Amino acid sequence: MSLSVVLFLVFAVLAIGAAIRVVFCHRIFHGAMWLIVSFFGVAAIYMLLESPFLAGIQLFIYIGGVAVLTVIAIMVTKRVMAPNQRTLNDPVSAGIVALALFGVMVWMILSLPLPMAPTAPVIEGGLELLGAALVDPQGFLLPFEVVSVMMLVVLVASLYLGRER
Amino acid sequence: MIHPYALVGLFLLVAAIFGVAPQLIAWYLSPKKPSHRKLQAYESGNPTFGETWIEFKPQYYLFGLAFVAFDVEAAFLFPWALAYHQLALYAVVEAILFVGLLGFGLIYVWRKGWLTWM
Amino acid sequence: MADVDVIAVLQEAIAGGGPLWLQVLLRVAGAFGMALVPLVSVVFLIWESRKVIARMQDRLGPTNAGTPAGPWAIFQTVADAIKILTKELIIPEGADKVVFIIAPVLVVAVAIAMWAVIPLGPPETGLQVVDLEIGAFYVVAIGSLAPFSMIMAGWSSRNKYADVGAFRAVSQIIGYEIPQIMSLLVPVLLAGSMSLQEIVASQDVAYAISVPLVALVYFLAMLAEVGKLPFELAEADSELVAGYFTEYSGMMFGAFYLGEFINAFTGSVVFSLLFLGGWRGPFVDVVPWLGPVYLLVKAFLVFNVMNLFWASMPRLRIDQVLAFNWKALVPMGLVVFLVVALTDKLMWRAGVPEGWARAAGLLLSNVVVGGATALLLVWYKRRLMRRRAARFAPAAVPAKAEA
Amino acid sequence: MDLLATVPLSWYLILGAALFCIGVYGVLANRNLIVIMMAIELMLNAVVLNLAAFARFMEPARIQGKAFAIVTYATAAAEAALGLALIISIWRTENTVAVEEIDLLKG
Repeated sequence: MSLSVVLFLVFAVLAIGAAIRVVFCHRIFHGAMWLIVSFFGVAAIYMLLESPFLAGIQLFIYIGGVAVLTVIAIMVTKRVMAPNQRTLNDPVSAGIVALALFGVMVWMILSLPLPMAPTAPVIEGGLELLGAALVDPQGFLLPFEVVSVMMLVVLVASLYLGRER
Repeated sequence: MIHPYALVGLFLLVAAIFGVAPQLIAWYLSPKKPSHRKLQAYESGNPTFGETWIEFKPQYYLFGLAFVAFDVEAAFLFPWALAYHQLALYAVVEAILFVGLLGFGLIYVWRKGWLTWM
Repeated sequence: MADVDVIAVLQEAIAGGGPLWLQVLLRVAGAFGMALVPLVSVVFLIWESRKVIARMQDRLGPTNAGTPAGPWAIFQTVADAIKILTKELIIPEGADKVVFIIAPVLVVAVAIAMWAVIPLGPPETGLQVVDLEIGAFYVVAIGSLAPFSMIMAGWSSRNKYADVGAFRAVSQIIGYEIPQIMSLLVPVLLAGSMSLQEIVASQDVAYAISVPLVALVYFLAMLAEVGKLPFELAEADSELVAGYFTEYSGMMFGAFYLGEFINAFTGSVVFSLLFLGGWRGPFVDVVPWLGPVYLLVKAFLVFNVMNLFWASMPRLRIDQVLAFNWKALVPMGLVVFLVVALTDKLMWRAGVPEGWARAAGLLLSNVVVGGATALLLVWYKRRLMRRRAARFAPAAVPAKAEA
Repeated sequence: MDLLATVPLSWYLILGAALFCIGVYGVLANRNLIVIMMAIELMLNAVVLNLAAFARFMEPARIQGKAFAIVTYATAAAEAALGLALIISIWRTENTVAVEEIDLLKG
């Protein structure tokens, strides 16, 4: 086995194991901590895919933003979920649905003719191209500005919902 | 030739070692004589009363929300700033629009007083 | 003869050839060496800042009274480190043990992890672990992990003071990340690269001279990020015991103390790299090994400006800290970022040559923005005073009752 | 040492599928709204992982995959922020974050 296969397996097991701990957590704060571990594992997978920018964004938006927000939400609503309360609703049928979905997905993935190795090496300066494409009217200008509108909505709406009354 | 990303991983490992090593040394060297009084929470000498995990004002949460909006904005500006030298003037105007919309939102919530600590 | 061979093989391995095990060994040694730089510097800087702050406050600071800590107690920090290693590690009864133990490990690891991309000297000295093409972004991304050690410490301690301290620290740190990133984007934009080595190389005119307002915003945000006074309210020893690490003792407490100083020093180094020209200085192109000296001297000066604040400022309240961020630094960061981007692009269109001419234009734009801000503040203060006067004047009392 | 002997694409996709299905399970089975939000984040993370893997394997010379990925990130962050804001405001009025106890629409 080459080093990249070993690293992939290590980080994949880390990400999946931590994700399982998230959905089965008894104490929700621990769930949030495992969520961060899972995100970190996926960030390492991005490094294996040779896109450090996505790994950085994973740390920056997911861990630094979303996970922090989740932890704050947990600490604000702390009292309502005592650690020994029942946390799952009907785990058996949900498990059957999830496993069936996973089976179908794996079957589809394995039946597709997918490449074993990348067709070409990553290009130098891909990030600069991305930056230029984001403001290019023929490229991703519309999504770029829509993201700005979306963030405006997030800022105003969420502060409206959470304001002191 | 070692891949540069492998070096980042190596350095993170070294950083983790530097984080763990002092604790291990201290654990080996330090005396271990726990007692009930010693293990109580330091809350000004009194035994802790009520629920220890107090709830916080949702106000703290508002600033977290505002942070996420600007966080995402900044993440988009990184590739833009990288490509800045090859961009024309209209691309800068687009970025001004991009940031300006969120700036407008900031001014709005400011005027509404939702950023004021109560 | 054998000696010559060893040197040749080593040189080959450094250049990226030769046997793999030797390369890996060299890289591991290099990583350990780089990680030791902040630790060794901090041992000196803790002593130095204690001494300097003591002098500012008309005290003597550590002296070698009774202990063999060297002249002027120069080995005081070493003695403290040895002492703290032998102190009992107390884990309180109610604590969540695993999280409680991970938090101090994480704080040191995150503080050191930033040093992977920091170039201590010019490329030919090789004093950098890896020149990542997203170096500046790496610093930001690793920095965004910092709140977690605080949350974990505060939550796991089962102590109200620790909880409150953690919450304050987190809302402060995540808020001040925004102006920090906005002002960090300006060097990235002007250099056209996120590699810290290239940002340093592009500073023919240090960015602190061409865009001083951005440097100011970055410095203030950094001050809050590392939790120095006047933004020290996460610890607030007079009201919250010690903030989020109240329950920690022995080396676990030491880890937080160490992490705080490493963060302050790393912040100074990054500030020097981004705005003060990093390792650049006279004669570096002749003697490349002068580079690290210049960088460390600059970082030392920045660190001492922080000490100046530390020794002389009172502590702000939480509402003041958050208001200063969201109502002053964030708008300022956004405006100055856009103004710099627009001015530079307009000058490029007008054909202003790179170098001093561009820098002068950017400086002018910064002065204009700074002046406008000052005028706005003066106008705002006048209006505030007028309103206050109107409210407290006797004639205004019926009007107030009416409203 | 063959560092660049890469892992086949299907492995990345199976990892993504696994994360997605764990997320689905979390959404279906959990009672706590905040855990449900975390499970949704896992699902979106799996989506971005798929996008990044396809971008690396199928068209490494272009940037479409990365552009899609970061827009998905923005969407995920927006979803998390608004969702958690809703949860907080529900918690303020109902004082619960358990899904079956929230019955505001029953009237």
